[in-house]
Parts: sequence; structure tokens; C-alpha cells
Amino acid sequence: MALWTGFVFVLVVGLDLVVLASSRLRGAIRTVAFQGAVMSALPLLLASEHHQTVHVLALALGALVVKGVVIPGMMLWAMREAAIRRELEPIVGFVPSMVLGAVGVALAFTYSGSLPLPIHARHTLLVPSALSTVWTGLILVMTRRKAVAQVLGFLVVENGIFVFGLLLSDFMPFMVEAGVLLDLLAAIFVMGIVIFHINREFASLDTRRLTSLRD
Amino acid sequence: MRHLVALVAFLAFLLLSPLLLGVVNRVKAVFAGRTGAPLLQPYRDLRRLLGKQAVYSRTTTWVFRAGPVVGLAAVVAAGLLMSFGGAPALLPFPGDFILFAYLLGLGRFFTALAALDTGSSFEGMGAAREVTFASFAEPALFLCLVVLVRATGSMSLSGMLRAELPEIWHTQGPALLLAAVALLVVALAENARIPVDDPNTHLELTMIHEVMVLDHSGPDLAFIQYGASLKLFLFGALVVRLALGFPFSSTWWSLLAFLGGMALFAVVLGTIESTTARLRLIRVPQLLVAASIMGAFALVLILR
Amino acid sequence: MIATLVVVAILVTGASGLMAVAFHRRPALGQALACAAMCLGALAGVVAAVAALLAPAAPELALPWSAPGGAFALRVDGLAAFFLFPVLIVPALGSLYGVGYFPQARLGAKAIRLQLFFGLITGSMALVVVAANAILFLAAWEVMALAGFFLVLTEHQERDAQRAAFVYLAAAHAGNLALFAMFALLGRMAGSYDFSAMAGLAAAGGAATAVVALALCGFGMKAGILPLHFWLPGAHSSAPSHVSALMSGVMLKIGVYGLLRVAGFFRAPPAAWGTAMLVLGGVSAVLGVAFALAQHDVKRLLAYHSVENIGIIAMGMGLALLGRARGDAALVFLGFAAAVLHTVNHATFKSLLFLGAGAVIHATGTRDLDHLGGLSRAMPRTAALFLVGAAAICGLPPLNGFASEWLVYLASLRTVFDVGAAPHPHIAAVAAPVLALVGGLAAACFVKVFGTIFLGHPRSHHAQHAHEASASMLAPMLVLAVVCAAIGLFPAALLPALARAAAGWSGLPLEGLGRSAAEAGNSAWRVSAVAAALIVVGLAVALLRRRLLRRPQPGAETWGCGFARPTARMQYTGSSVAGMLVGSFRWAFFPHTKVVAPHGVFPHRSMYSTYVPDTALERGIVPALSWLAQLAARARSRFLGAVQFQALLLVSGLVALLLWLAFGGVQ
Amino acid sequence: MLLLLLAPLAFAALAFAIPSGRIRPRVLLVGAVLHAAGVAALWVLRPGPALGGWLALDAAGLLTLSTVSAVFLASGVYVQGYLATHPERDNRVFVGSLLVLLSAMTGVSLAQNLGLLWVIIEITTLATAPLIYFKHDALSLEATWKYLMVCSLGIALALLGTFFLALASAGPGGPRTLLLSDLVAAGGTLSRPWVRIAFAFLLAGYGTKMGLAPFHTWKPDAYGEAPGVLGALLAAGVTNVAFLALVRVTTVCQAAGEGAFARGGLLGIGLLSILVAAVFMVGQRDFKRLLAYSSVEHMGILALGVGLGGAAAAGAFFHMVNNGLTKGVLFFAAGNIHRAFGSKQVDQVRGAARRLPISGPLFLLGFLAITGSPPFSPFFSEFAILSGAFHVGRPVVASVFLVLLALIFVTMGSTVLHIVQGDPGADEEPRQFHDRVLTAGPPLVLMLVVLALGLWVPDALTALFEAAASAVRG
Repeated sequence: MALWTGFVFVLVVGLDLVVLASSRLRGAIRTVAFQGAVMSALPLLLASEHHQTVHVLALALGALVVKGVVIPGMMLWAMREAAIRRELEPIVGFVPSMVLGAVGVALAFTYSGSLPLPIHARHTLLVPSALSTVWTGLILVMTRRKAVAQVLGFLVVENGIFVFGLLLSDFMPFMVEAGVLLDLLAAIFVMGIVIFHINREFASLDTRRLTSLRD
Repeated sequence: MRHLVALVAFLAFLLLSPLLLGVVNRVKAVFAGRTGAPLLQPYRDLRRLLGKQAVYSRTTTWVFRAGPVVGLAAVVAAGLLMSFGGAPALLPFPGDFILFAYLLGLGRFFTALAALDTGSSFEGMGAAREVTFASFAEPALFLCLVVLVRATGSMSLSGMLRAELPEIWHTQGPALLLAAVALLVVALAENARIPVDDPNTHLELTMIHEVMVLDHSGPDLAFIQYGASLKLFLFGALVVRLALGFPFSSTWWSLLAFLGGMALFAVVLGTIESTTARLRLIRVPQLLVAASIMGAFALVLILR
Repeated sequence: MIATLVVVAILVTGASGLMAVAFHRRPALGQALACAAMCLGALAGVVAAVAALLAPAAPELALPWSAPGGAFALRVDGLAAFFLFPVLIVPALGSLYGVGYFPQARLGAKAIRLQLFFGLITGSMALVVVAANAILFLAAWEVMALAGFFLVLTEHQERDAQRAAFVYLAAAHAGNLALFAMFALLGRMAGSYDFSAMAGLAAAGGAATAVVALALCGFGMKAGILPLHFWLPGAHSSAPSHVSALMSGVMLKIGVYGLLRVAGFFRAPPAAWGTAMLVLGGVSAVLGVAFALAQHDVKRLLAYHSVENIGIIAMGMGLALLGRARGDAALVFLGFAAAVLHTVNHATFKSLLFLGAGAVIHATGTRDLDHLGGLSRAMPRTAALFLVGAAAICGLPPLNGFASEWLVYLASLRTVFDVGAAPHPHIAAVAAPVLALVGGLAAACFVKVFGTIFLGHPRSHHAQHAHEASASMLAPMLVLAVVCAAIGLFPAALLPALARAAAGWSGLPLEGLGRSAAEAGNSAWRVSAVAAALIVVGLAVALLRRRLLRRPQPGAETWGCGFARPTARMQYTGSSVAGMLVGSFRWAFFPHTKVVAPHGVFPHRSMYSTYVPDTALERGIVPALSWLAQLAARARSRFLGAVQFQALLLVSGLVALLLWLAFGGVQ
Repeated sequence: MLLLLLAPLAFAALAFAIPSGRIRPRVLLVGAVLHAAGVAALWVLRPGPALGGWLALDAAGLLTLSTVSAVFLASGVYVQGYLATHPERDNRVFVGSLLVLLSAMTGVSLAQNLGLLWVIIEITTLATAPLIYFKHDALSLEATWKYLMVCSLGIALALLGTFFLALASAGPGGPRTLLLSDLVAAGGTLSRPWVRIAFAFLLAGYGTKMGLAPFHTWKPDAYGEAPGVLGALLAAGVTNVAFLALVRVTTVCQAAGEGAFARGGLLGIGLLSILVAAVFMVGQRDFKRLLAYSSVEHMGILALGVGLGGAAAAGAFFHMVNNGLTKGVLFFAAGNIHRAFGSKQVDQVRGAARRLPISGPLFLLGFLAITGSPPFSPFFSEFAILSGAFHVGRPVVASVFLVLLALIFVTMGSTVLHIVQGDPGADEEPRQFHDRVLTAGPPLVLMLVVLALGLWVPDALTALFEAAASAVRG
């Protein structure tokens, strides 16, 4: 069982790097959707014996539906609506963002060992993959031009936090994961509306237009 | 007895001042090879002016008429404080030399205002110069007086100029000498004598004190000239008493000796006026600042 | 009982402005009632002050007040009583003056607002002087500052009034912040915010010097000691005259009161404080009068003279502190008496001069000296009263200016003798010649002011049709002049009361101070005797002159040394009288001179004008603030608007926190 | 207490349901009045915890709640006037979100469980977004977008921080819960390194919501573009609520023995905020953004107060109340001035005191109050913080604080005086926006309250400050 979970963690981190590298928006959205789906399997894999299976199943299913289907669908709809161009040029260029991502992942993996975890970590790879996913999300937000890409970055950050939340899922009841899902749903929903308005107002989703507010 | 001597000294001060001017003019005449006016000429001038009629400019107000009156009253009141020839003053008290200086300031203030009242640019020029040089002379005067206070240990003029001054010369000689020289320069500046101002010049542009009193006539002019002579006598008393310290037991003898000293002071004044030329106007502040520096140097010497 | 009377006085004067608001439909009645209320409150306050002076123990009063650490505690000791006199009398006379100068009937809302804040500032100043708790002191202090701001803003439509009001408010607030820090430190040293707990603090240690430095900044800013005086000329010249009389005559003294009160807290202040105060006072006095000489605007000139007189008061305070450092009771008494007496004197003659200047401005409509001239014929009574004020401020003998400057001289000369503890600051004796220089310059300045305004020919149409001030304006000026003469002729009367106040302030035994007060007293009687002699001789000479000139004397044109047609413009103007002196002080202020030189055989219009800005403001404060503004502008980089940068800022903040966490190693 | 939380939600639903635009503001007003009455009842009854300890009323919570409800009541009245001047705009979303915001803020004041606290703060973010977008123009859209992006990131970090805190409590013998009372009780057992990391993340997260220095970038845009009433609610409500969250976290750190570390962080961030506010206020041409930076400055002062501990902490809570009320006055007045002159640029706005006889002077008095002039209450709270700084023995911090206050006074003063003084000149378009009872009344009442608080602080209030501070104080 530990082998499978280890494989899932590595896949999650791999997908992070893919998102960083993807130049087309549509491809990036599909990658993130796939990552969400994969992660939703984790609660099942990590479920230890004394856990109520009903709660874990509900959590996994909820994560799959929200992360895998609802949000990517909405973003693709927003892209069609806005009929925006495909390619996705980051401010600092692809290679530097890739390098930043890699450095983040490396740091996460080396130092997560030294963090004094008060409880037995469900899986050695859990903490580093969570931290690296959060770091990738932040890079996406900070470097991508398109508003939709920034929402994507935010989505990746939420995924990282979801993974970290699993660490506490055994003694912290349902509230933690529900919190993450609620936050995810609400944030993406509102941003969807805003993207729609931005497009109507600026006829483009390029954040370069959004810099008139300045001192 | 002490009050009698003081009263006699004060009367001598009131009566003999014009004579001082006569002696100075006579010395200048002798230097110039002339026989010069008689010694009592100033008294005749005063009597002549008191009898004459006064002509007042239409632009002047009561300030112009009050100028000479206040000037004379201030100098007479200052006389009450000064000790002549070692005899105590009529109203001595600690800190009286401050009142003495400010009374002279009061006289100068009203004379300058009277000058401005006439509205002529020449009188304005005189007033401006008078107040400017006075504000340079005041610190020098006070520095010398502080040196005297420190040397004699007393804060009143009578105490400063009392009989034991000669003994103090032995201990504080150099400081007192510097103070005396500085005082002489201040006296020359205050009384508009040659190096600073020429009393009998006729070119208004060069005058300082004379041009302020240009428009006065009749009794006013008499009061001003009498006041000027009194002021010269006061400064003379200060310088003479400080410079010529002669130990005489009885007060009467020292009073006579003091009057002799005053005559000598008049002669010295005449020689200075005849031998030196007038300074350019911008040099006068430098002279007065030099006097203040001398006074400061004397203060440092004495405080060491 | 006395303290409650003081509270009544504070409330009545504070609320006197409401009368004008209540009766705004009948302005004349409203203004009269407001003025009556102010005078009534002032009277009550003065009676209370006199009673407090005579009372054996200083009356106290405490009311419950819930501000954190604060308490509504009042204490009217000798020092406070002496300051109550100017704080209450000058505003009462000012509001009487305002009836004629700033009539509510003609000026409506502006006059109502002025009276409202006029009353408020008087009440708050009185409260500051009697406050015995730091929080109450600070609260009343800032209410005074704010009321002053709104008073300076009376002519709010003028650009320079707005600028002056803002500079004043910024300076006042900066000063208050220094006071916040000072009282916080004092509160920490004394354990509580009550002044009674703060008495007798140890003067050693860094905290005490920090307190004094902050006090110098805070109170020095309000008092107008030289480097911190930059707000003063603008504020006093753009406020109406009776307001500038109040601000210059009284509000600056509250700064002096603060300095005295804080200096009184410490047991044996080191000699360094006294010397610092002396040096600051000397510099303020000399440069203050030098700046005054160079001014053209009569109210700016009088404002700079306030800086000079505050300098003299600071010299008195410095000498008193030196006395306490050496334990020489006579020096303490002379210095303290000089400072407090000069405060009261300055309040009287400065207000007299400002009211006089107000009358002149009211009559001619201009403040520029070079447009006036020959007004004493049109306004004889104002001219006479202004002359009394001018003579008093120059310290000329028969008037009160001389009495207090004389005490400063005595105190300075006292340091020449080796009395009291070891370190003899002989150098303090230099104060006497410095004060003499200031006296000479002040005389030069007021010859210029009185000469250019009241004497000679009228220089412009403004001066031609001037009219005499109304009775309600002249009455307060007359009262002030009489007070000046009274204190000048009988200075000895105030010395015993000053001795008691000095004992209260310095903590030294009363008999030591009483003895030196007695010595100073009988020489003060001699001063009065000489003054009497001066007046008698003057009258005698005047009578002699009248007898000699019985017949009417002929009039003629002034002798212009033969010049055919002298015009009014050829008279000596303000800048020409002070030209040489301004030249010699060129290193202190940088005059802007505009010269249109005459050229050609028949030169047409040529012009020469000088303007001396306030050096501290123009060379010190303004460049510093503009440099800061450029710095800030550079800090706001242009790409701050982008969302990505804002996200980067957020993440970098977090990373910085984590780094500090890891390496900061908080123990 | 639960009723107080749910009532506004019910009113929000009602507001959404009502079709007509005119009745909806009345619903808002009724909701505000009821909420204020509820809070008054809380003052009297002081009920026990509800929902199994997850909702409880403590000193700091009551203070925040009172400020929020006072300013909301004033906003309720103000909105009646405000919406009347904008009949054309659909206010369904506006009124609804306002009521949701009110219930969220009430929730945060009462929440004892840090997880629940985080969720409700997330709701406040979402409720505020549509309010900022009320003007439906390009600039307000950009402001909304930036607000959402920065705040969501902040909230995500706060969530991570909450997880770390849960992790710290999950150690051997730990209380394994996020309930405040349990965490404080079992303080010793929490693992210290995780508590410190959690504090760092939570400071970043809630600092973003509060608008502290490096995380403040959304504030000028949001306050600049939002209507005046929202500015007041944000400055007095949401930021105070975020401050309360930060206080809760500091209490936990204090219990876990990391108080010194927490206070050091707060001190540093507080001073940085005041410095950044001072720098960005110089030459600010838009007076609403100026008020935003003033809010950043005062949040820095609150953080500084708590960071100093001792008497300064009580001063900080007093300042929280004062700042809320005074910001209310400033933002309402600024809203009126903005509408009357039709522009926010300082160059086009002159002589506000002449054109708006009530709002203009109120704007000036508000400025004097916010910069700590004595007759008004902020002076006493700032003086308490300052004397606290000296008592705790940090003279350098105190002097830097004073110098920055002086600088801010000068910069802010020049702009405010520029606006208020002078003559407005002939106003071209007909004067339909002038001072009316509904728009000028609330700021006037708030100003009187601030003045009253300055003159007489009721003992009950002082006791509350002391109680609130004792939890945080070292």
C-alpha cells in the first residue's frame, strides 16, 4: 500500500513541474484537473483502520468531483467565453520559472526530513510534496500574465494545502477537509465571475491592462 | 560730610562741563597755530542760544520738541549716579552703572526720534548711523564695567571708583589698562569726537551726531549742546578716575586733583582730535568691535 | 476656595465665545456680552491669583476624571499665580479691543468664530498654567494649540494665512509629540503622572537629560526659542492684531512656564543645563532682534521681537538654573525674578505694541512700514501709546522693560563673584554685554519702527487719510501703558512675592531668597528714586523751555541742506535705517535684494527692495521636507500596480518572517 | 448569542428576496438596529459559551463586536441617504452582502475555535468582493480583482498556519484540538517550533486581511475605489476583526511560551507598517487612498501596541475602538466630499468646508482626531501606547514611533487642509449632492462619540481593555 501512495505523491510533484512548463493554457488546465483527481484518491490510500470509512469515502468523492470536474470545466467555459488566445507567456520566461519550481521542490524534499513532526507522518513523502505544490502554485500566481493562469496557480496552492490537510485527517474530524473544499469552491466561483467581467470590460484577460491603479 | 562732598562734586559737574569743551577747543586751536576762542566761549554760546527764537519745521510733531528736553534730563539723571573724583555719588546702589548706561540710551533714543521727525533724509542718515554705532559701543562699555566689577568687587559706580582703586592697579594692572583704553574709545564714539565723528564739520553726508541736531534752534539747541558737554564730563570722570589713581587722604584734595585730571583729559582729547583724521564710516564699527575685543580680553585676564 | 474660583474663571473665559454665538442675530449685543464675560472671568481669575500669592500654602483642587493615568488636579502655586496675571488680563483687554477692531456687526461669522476660539484659548491657557497632572496638562495644551490654529486661520481665504496656519499647526503638533515622550519618561521616573509625585527627581542619569532635551524641543517650539521659532513670524503676522497680541504676549509664555515647571521638578540640576539655556537664550535674543531689524512687515517685526524677549527670559532661566546648580540663593532669586518679571512685562508692552500696530493697520489698511509715515499727526494718541510701548521694550529706564532687564544684569554680574559650590561659571558674566548688544539693537529697531510709521511725511496714499483709533481700541492700550509705567516706577513692590514664588519653585529655604530679595528691593527703590529725579528734571527743563518760547514760533520747511523740492519718498525708510546693521548680520540671514539700477542720463523708474525670509524655515525645514518627498516618490516604483508584484510582496514578507524565525533566534 | 449570529443572515436572505429597490435599505436599517440592540443585550447579560464552547464572549470579542455594530448602525443610516442618491444602481447584491458581512463579523468576534475563525474570515472576504465592485466601472473591477487575489492568497497561508497550529497541538499529550480555551490551558505541551512557524504563517495571512505593511497592497486600491460607506466598514469592521484573530493567535503563542517571539514579530511588522504608510502618504493625490494608508498606519499602531505588551496592550485595544469610530467619520465625510465634487483628486477639490458646511469641518476634525489631538479619544490611547513603550523600556521604538507620527501629521495635514480650506469657486453642474441629514448625520454622531470618549471613558470600558490586554500581555 505504501508503494502506491509513494507513487501518487511523486506523480503529484511531477504534474507540478508539467504545469510550470506548459505553454498552452488549455493543456495547463487539464494537467491541474488530473492532479486534482489523483490527489482525491489519497484519503482512501492513507485511511488507517480505525477511521470511519463512510467519512473518508465522502471526502474522496467530494474532492474528485470538485477538483477534477467542476472547476476545470468552469475554467474551460470561461476560456471559450472569453475566446482568449491560447499561449501563456510568463513574465520571467519559461526556463526561469521552471528553475524556480525545481529549486522549491528540492528544498522541500531535503528539509522536510529535518522538521520535527510531532506525530508519525502518514507517509514520508506527504509533507515535501504538499510544500512543493504550494510553492509551485505561488510561482504560477507571481509569474503568469493571464488572469485565468493566476486562478490556476491559486488552484494549485489549494491542492497543496489539501494534501497537507490529510496529515491531520485522522484526529481532526471532517471540518478541515470540508474547509479546504469550501474555500476552493467559493474562491474559484467568484473568480470565474470576475474573469467574465474582466473580459467584457477589457476585451482581454491580460493583467497588463490592470495596472492603472497606482500611487 | 559725605553728602556735602557729593553735592559739591555734582554742582561742579553741572557748572564746569562747558568749560571742558572750551579747553578742548583751545587745545585744538593751539595745535592749529591759532589763538582760538576764549575758554568761556561755550557759556556765551549757551546764553546766546537760550535768548534766541526757535524755528520749527511744519512736519515736526511734539516728539521733535521733546527730544532735547528728554536728552538733557537723562544726562542730568545719569550724573546723579556718577562718582566724581572718588567722592560717592548722590544716589549710589549696586547695579547703578546699568541704569547709567540705559539713561544715556534713553537720551540717544529720543534724539534719534527727534531727528527722524523732521522727515529729511540727512537727519534720517544721522539717526541711522547714531543707533548703529551705539549698538556696537554698548557691549564694549559693559565689558569694561564688568571688568571693573570683578576687579573692585563692588557692583556700584561709587564702589568701583572709590579711593582704593590705585592699590588694585598693582594687582590687576594690565586688565585695567586694557579696560581704560577701551573706555576711551567708547567715550570718543559716544561723544562724537574726531576719530568717529567731526563735531564742527559742515558736510551733512559725513556727520553723525551733528546732523541729527541740524534742525534744532534756539533753546532746544542750547539744551542739546549743554547735554553733550555734560555727557563728555561724565565719560571723562569715568576714564580719569580709572586711569589716574592718586592716593589722597582727604576728599577735598582728591576732588581738586580730580578737576586737574579732567583738565588733563581735555588736553588729551584735544591732542587726539588734532593728530588723528576721521575714520571712514565703515571703519567705525571695526574700531568699536576692536574696543569690545579689548574689553573681552581684559575680562578673560581678570577672570583667570 | 481659591482653586474653585480659578476653575470658575477658566470656565467663564473659556465659554465667553458662546455669548457671541447665542446672540448672532444681534451682533453688537453678542460681542459686548462676550467681552463682558471674558472680563468677568479674567477678574475672577486675577482675584484668585492674588489670593493664591498671599495664601500660606498653594491651594489645590482634585476632581474625578477617568482618562487613563490622568486626574483633574489643579494647583495654584506662586509660579502659576504669576503666570495667571498675563494669561487673563491680556485676553480681557484684547476682547475689549476687538469690539472696535473686529466688530461682529460688520464681519459676522468670521468674528463669531474668532470670539469662540479667543475664549477657548484663554480658558485652555489658564488651565495649562494651573494643571497639576501631566495628562490634563497635555490635553489643555493641545486644545490651546488647536484654538491658536483656528485663530490664525481667521482670514482663511488668504493663501499666506493658510500656509502660516499649516506651518503653525505642524510645528505645534511636532512640539506636542516631544511633550508626549517627555511626560511618558517623567511618568516612568516618578511612578505617576501627578506633578506632586514628580517634584524632587534626581537630576543625574541619561533619563533626566533626555527629559530636559525633549522639554527644550517641545516647550522651546511653543516659546519660539531660536532654531524652533520658524512658525512664529508667519502665524503672528497673518492673525488679526489682538489675536497676535494674545499669541505673542501670552501664548509664548506658556512655553516658558512649561520649561520652568519641568526644571523645577529636578532637585539639583547640573550646571550644564543652566549654561545650555543661557547660550540658547543669548543666541535667540541676538539673532531675534537682528531678524526683527531686517523686516518690512510691522507684525513680522514685532513677532521677531517676541523671539528676542523670549531669549532674554531664557537667559534669566539659565542663570536661575546655574544658581541652583551652585546653591547660591541670591543668583537663584535674581535669575528667577528676572525671568518671571520679564514674562509679565513682555506680556504688557508686547500686547500694547501689537494693539498699536493693529490700530495703524485698521486705519491705513497696510502692514508694510515703507508705505506709512507721518501718522502721529493723524493718530496722536495711538502714537503716544505706541511710543510708551517702544520705550518699554527697549528697556529704557522709567518703564518696566528696564526693571526686568536690570534684574537679568544683576544675576549675570552675580556669577562674576566666586560664591557657592566649586565650578564657578564666570563665563556667564558674558551675558551682560550680550544683553547690552541686544538692548542697543532693540533701540535701533524701534527707532526705525516708530520713525517710519509715525514721524516724517506720509509716504503713500494709505498714510494720507488715516484716522484715529476708536475709544474702545485706545482704552486697553492706555491700561497697558499705565501698567508699564507703574511696574517701571515701583519694581520693588513685586520682589517679595517673587521671592515666595522662587522658594516654591526651587525648593531652597525662603529666608535665603528673602534676604537677597530685600537687598534687590532697596536698590530697586533707588532706581525708582532716580526715575523720579529724571521726571522732575525733565519737567523743570520743559517749563524753562516754555517760559523762553512764550511767543508763537515761526514755522518753516525742514532744512534740506539747500535741496529745492524734497519729496516724501526721499525720507529714510525702514530698510535704510537698518541697512548697516542688516549688512553686518548678513551671515545669519540671506536677504533677497531686487535691484532695478538706474541707467542712462535721465533714468526712468528704478527700484531697490530687500526681503529677508526666515532662515530656519527657508534653509532648514523646507529643503529637508522636499528631500523626503523626493525620497518617497522614488520609493513608489511604477510597477507596484501589477497584481503579480503584490503577490510577490506578500510571499517575500512571509519568507522574511520565516528567515527571521530561523536565524533571528529569538531566545 | 447564536441568534445574534443568525439574525443578520436571515435579514440577508430577506433582502435578496425583496424585489423593490426602495424597501431593501429599510431592511438593512432594521437589521442594523436589531444587531445593535443584541450587542447591548450582550453587554448586560454576558451569556455563557454556546455551541459546545465554539462560540463564547470574551473581553476582546465584546470590544470588537461593539465597534463593529456601532459603525454598522451608522452605516445603516448612511446607506439610506447614499442609495437614495444612486437610484439607478441595483442594490440587491449590495444590501445582501452588507448583511452577510455583518453576520460574518459577529461570528468572528464570538468564534473560539481557530478553524471556525478561519472559515468565517474567508466568508468576510467573499462578502466584501461584490461590495467593492458596486460602482461597476473598470477601476472598481481592477480593485476587486486585486483584493480577491491578494486576500485569497493570504487566507490560504492562514489556513496553512492553522494546520501547523493543529499539528503543534497534535504532539504527545497535546490537546489535539483548535479550541482556544483548550489550547491555552495545555499551552506547555504544544511543540514550540511548530507554534513559531504557525505564528509566522498566521501573521502573514491575517496580516493581509488586516492590511499590515508588506501585505497591505490591496488596501489603497480597495478603499480608493469602494464607496465611502464600505471604506468605513472595512476600516472599522473587517480590519478590527482580523486584528482580533491575530490577538487570538498571540494568546495561543503566549500560552505556549513563545510570547516574546510573537510580540517581536508584531512590533517589527507594526513599525514597518507605520513607516510604509508615512512613505506612501507623501504627495498622495487621491484623498481616499490617503485614508487607506492612514488605516495601514493605525493597524501598524495596533500591532505595535500588542507587540509592546504591558500597559501598551490595553492602549492598543482602546485605540482599536477609537480608530474604528474615527475612521468611520473620515470615510463618511470623504464619501460626501467625493460625491459633492465629483472627483477624488486633491487638485480638483478645494474649499470643502464652504460647499459642505457639515462634512468639510468634520473631515478636518476627523483628521485632527486620527492624528492624536487631545480633546479626542485617539490621543489618550496613543499616549497610553507611548507611555507603555517607555515603561517596557523600549525608548528607541518610542522615539521612532513619534518621529513617524510627526511626519504623517505633516504629510496628511497638507492634503487635508488643502481640501478643506479655500473657496470652492463656482460649481458647474447643479448642486444635487449636498449635505443631507442622512449622509451628514452619522459622521456627526460618531464624532460626538469620539469626543465624549475623549472626555469621559466609562469604567466598564476600561475594565474590558484591561481584561482583553491581560490575555495577550507577556
